Amino acid sequence: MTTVHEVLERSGVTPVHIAEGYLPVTHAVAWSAAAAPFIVHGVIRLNRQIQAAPEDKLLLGASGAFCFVLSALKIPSVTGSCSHPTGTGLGAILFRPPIMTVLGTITLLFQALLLAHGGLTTLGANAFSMAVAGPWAGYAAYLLTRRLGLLPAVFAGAFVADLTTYCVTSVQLALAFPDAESGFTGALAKFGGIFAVTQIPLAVSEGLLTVLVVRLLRTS
Amino acid sequence: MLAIDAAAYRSPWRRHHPAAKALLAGGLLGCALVLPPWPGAPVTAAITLAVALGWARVPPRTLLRAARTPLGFALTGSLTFLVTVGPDGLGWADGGVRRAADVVARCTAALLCQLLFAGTTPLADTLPRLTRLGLPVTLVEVAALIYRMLFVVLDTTRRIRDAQAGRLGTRSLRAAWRSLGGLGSAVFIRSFDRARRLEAGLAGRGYTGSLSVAVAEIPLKTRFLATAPLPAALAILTTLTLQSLP
Amino acid sequence: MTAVLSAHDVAYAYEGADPVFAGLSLDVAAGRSLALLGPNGVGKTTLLRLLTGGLRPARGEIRLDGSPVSYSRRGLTELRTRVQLVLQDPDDQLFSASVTQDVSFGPVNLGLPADEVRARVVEALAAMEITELADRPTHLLSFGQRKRVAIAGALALRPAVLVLDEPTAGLDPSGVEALLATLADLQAADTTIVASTHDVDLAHRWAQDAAVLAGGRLHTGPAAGLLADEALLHAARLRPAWGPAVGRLLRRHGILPADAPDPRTPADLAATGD
Amino acid sequence: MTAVLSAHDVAYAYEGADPVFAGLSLDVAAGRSLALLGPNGVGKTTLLRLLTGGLRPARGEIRLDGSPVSYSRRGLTELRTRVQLVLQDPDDQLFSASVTQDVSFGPVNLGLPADEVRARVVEALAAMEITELADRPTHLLSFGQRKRVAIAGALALRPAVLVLDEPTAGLDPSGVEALLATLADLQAADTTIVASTHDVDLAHRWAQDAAVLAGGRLHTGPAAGLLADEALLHAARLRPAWGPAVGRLLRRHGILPADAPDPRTPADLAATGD
Repeated sequence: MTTVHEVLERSGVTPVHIAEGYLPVTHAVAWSAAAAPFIVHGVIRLNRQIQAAPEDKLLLGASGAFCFVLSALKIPSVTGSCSHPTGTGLGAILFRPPIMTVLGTITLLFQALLLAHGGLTTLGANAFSMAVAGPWAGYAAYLLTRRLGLLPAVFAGAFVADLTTYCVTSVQLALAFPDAESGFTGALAKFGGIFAVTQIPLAVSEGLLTVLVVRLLRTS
Repeated sequence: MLAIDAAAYRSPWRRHHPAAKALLAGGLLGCALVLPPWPGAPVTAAITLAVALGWARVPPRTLLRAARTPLGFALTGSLTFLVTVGPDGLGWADGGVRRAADVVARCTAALLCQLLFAGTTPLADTLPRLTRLGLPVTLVEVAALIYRMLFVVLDTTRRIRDAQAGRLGTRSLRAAWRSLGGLGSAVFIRSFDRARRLEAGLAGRGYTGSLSVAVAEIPLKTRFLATAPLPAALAILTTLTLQSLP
Repeated sequence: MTAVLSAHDVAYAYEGADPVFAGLSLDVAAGRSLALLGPNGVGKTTLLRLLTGGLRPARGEIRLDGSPVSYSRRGLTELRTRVQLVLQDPDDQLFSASVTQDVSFGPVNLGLPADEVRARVVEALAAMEITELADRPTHLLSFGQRKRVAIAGALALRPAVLVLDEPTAGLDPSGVEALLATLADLQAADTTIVASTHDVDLAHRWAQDAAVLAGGRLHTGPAAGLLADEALLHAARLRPAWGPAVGRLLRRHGILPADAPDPRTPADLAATGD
Repeated sequence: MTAVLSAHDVAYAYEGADPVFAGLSLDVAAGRSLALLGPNGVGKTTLLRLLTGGLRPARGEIRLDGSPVSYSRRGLTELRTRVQLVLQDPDDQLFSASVTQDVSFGPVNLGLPADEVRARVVEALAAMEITELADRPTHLLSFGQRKRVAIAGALALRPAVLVLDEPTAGLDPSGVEALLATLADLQAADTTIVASTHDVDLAHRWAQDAAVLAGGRLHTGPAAGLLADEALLHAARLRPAWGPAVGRLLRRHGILPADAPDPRTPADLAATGD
């Protein structure tokens, strides 16, 4: 018997998803509403792709499983701490953002139910940062830098996707918990300090890892 | 194997309909989110914990281990409430402790409700029923495939990582990076190979595009369904009573 | 002898590769057990996939009850309800996290009514003696259990011919014993069984008929005779079985009567010659 | 007898599960070949992972050359340069695009200079007799070839002890013969070899020492004696081997002299008793 605990659930990893119950109800609802159109769009695209090629259903299943496992890996950061990659940049480059939105949302649902990483009422908020904003921003960065060569563009895509995800998370938290004195801006500075700034080395790490993976995939 | 997942299949509540369990846990989750955090959150948390450990027999160790990461998030995130950013820089926030305590309490209660549902309701029972909520069939089928395949892929990942460690792949930071890149690409290739092989395997079983299966009926037991809203009602009543005390 | 399934002068080549074989013929006799032997890479799996409609021959034809198989959707459905293939790795065939749901896939896909589907699932799980696994998740089963679920998924279509690719690979001795007993029960209930293997001992012990794939040609015959032919086995890069070698030695020394069958397992020797 | 590697009263339990075993001891004698036998699920792989530092025992200790293994980075490096594990599925061990790159993984991680790394790769490929595969991409190799590359990857660290989990699984008879010949060569060059299997015939034929895992306990001894103990094999849910059964029968009938060893393969019988 093997246990997946050996891969997952090591303590000492920066918590990443907004936990169940952390956001006020109104915010949870609002972010779900914000993520919904993107998810619906993704599902329509998914449906169309599977109708055209039924065998893609199995490929998408494998892709989703890969995304889940990727986000469970631990990457060492330059600062010595550890984090999970978001995997959204690589996913967006490989499968395009709308499909990645769907796979990312399913991954988040499974993380909530199988690992208690992230919640059900906060699924919308987490999906918006990790399955919508991250993939689209990363994909845009990838397209903009594509003429610099594949690997630099892959780095840019993964770096921007990772960083965007955490910046959006900071915005979500700052909107929910404005600073007593300086309101949203002050709160953003605080959450940004905790999540986004420590995240820059980790975003670099994710960018580097993604480049390594893509380079190996190209040669094999 | 994932601890919460494994616990859900062994749960004494396995025979109850997922919808009834969703009603029970969802009611409590509503209490955790909507009731005033003091005393609402501790009351909801206590009742949920009692239901989870006493009635649904969720293993305490599994519950505790699973709660660690999200609680870590809640605690670090709430540290920011203790300080305030004003015109003259950082300062201690008035009522910051209270605000942080509110959020951590609400979060803890909500987390327990989530774990109560997850620890008693296997995804294999839930996923195929999601189409009845109006979710598209393809989406549900893809989700079910991901659920099946992620265990296969996780197992592969574990074995590749072991093999890398055995050949000194974690000896230095350089080696760790080399290993991680190899792991990512190997797992990617293996996942897609899995998909291709499963496609061939299913073709032999007559797959032409639909993955329809027969979902075993789980009867909605009236007694359990009737008791399902009670914990939430108890949470509301207790909270209101405690609040009305002078 | 009635051939329920046969390959007639079949050739196949994978895209961009040399032909796996250029013209093979094989008759699978109804109600019997057939072992397909050969070393790795010789095309055993390819032949099984041709026989079960997973691949389409480049030349020649596959015949079901004497009629050529049509590769229309309808023809393939007909073939697959009569002939089912079980792959070596159960994870290549199990797509659902629930055992019951997975086994129900074939019957549901066939459009059977719900209660018939339920009955088929119950029957298939019972035949594989895994009724107690019905509610267990696939990912918490052992390899041997997953193998049984994969076979149950094939049996739920009530095939006339069950084709198994290396069915004992990865099973331990008690798993092999249990599987052989189950296959014997299925055969007693009129299912024809075809299994590939490179274990001559196993084939000698289990099969009534044998087919040895060597040098692009297929040698067929009753297992007892064919598998005692050491020259053929040598040509096929297979290791001779103990049973025939021991039987020959014992007969030469008069310990076994001249017309006695070869021993099939070491346990058969305990009572020998007393 | 010097134990190069040993487990002393070792216990292990996976997260959230019952203990796999509660206190096992095993000595691996330097320069010898040891077969670890037991049915599936009994903990053979777990024991091998404990012996090679992949898992850390919950109780008891693993000793290398008589000293307890330290689980510091340094201690693990020492263990892993002396003891290497080869997994059952080579695909779990091949994660680079080309054979050379893959085999160099260990030496590169050890921080060896480039020409030393090259020399190690050449040596390991030669030992596995796959020098001609050096520049081939791993995914175009056959299963047997991938298995050899995986073993070469372990040999490139020049281990004193080579531990193989089910090394013959998936290999056909000629693949098994070739692997056994290679293992014999390695042993002749002073490598200690440990292999797990559930094939008693194979263990009887190949190993000098045996360890049978049954009911959470380990029974150890010279292979010839231990593997003739049918009661033990039965308790371990293993199938008795042909060799000892045939030997016993032939000695009883005076065809083999009383002190002759049991036959190891059916080919051994051809010359017997003439």
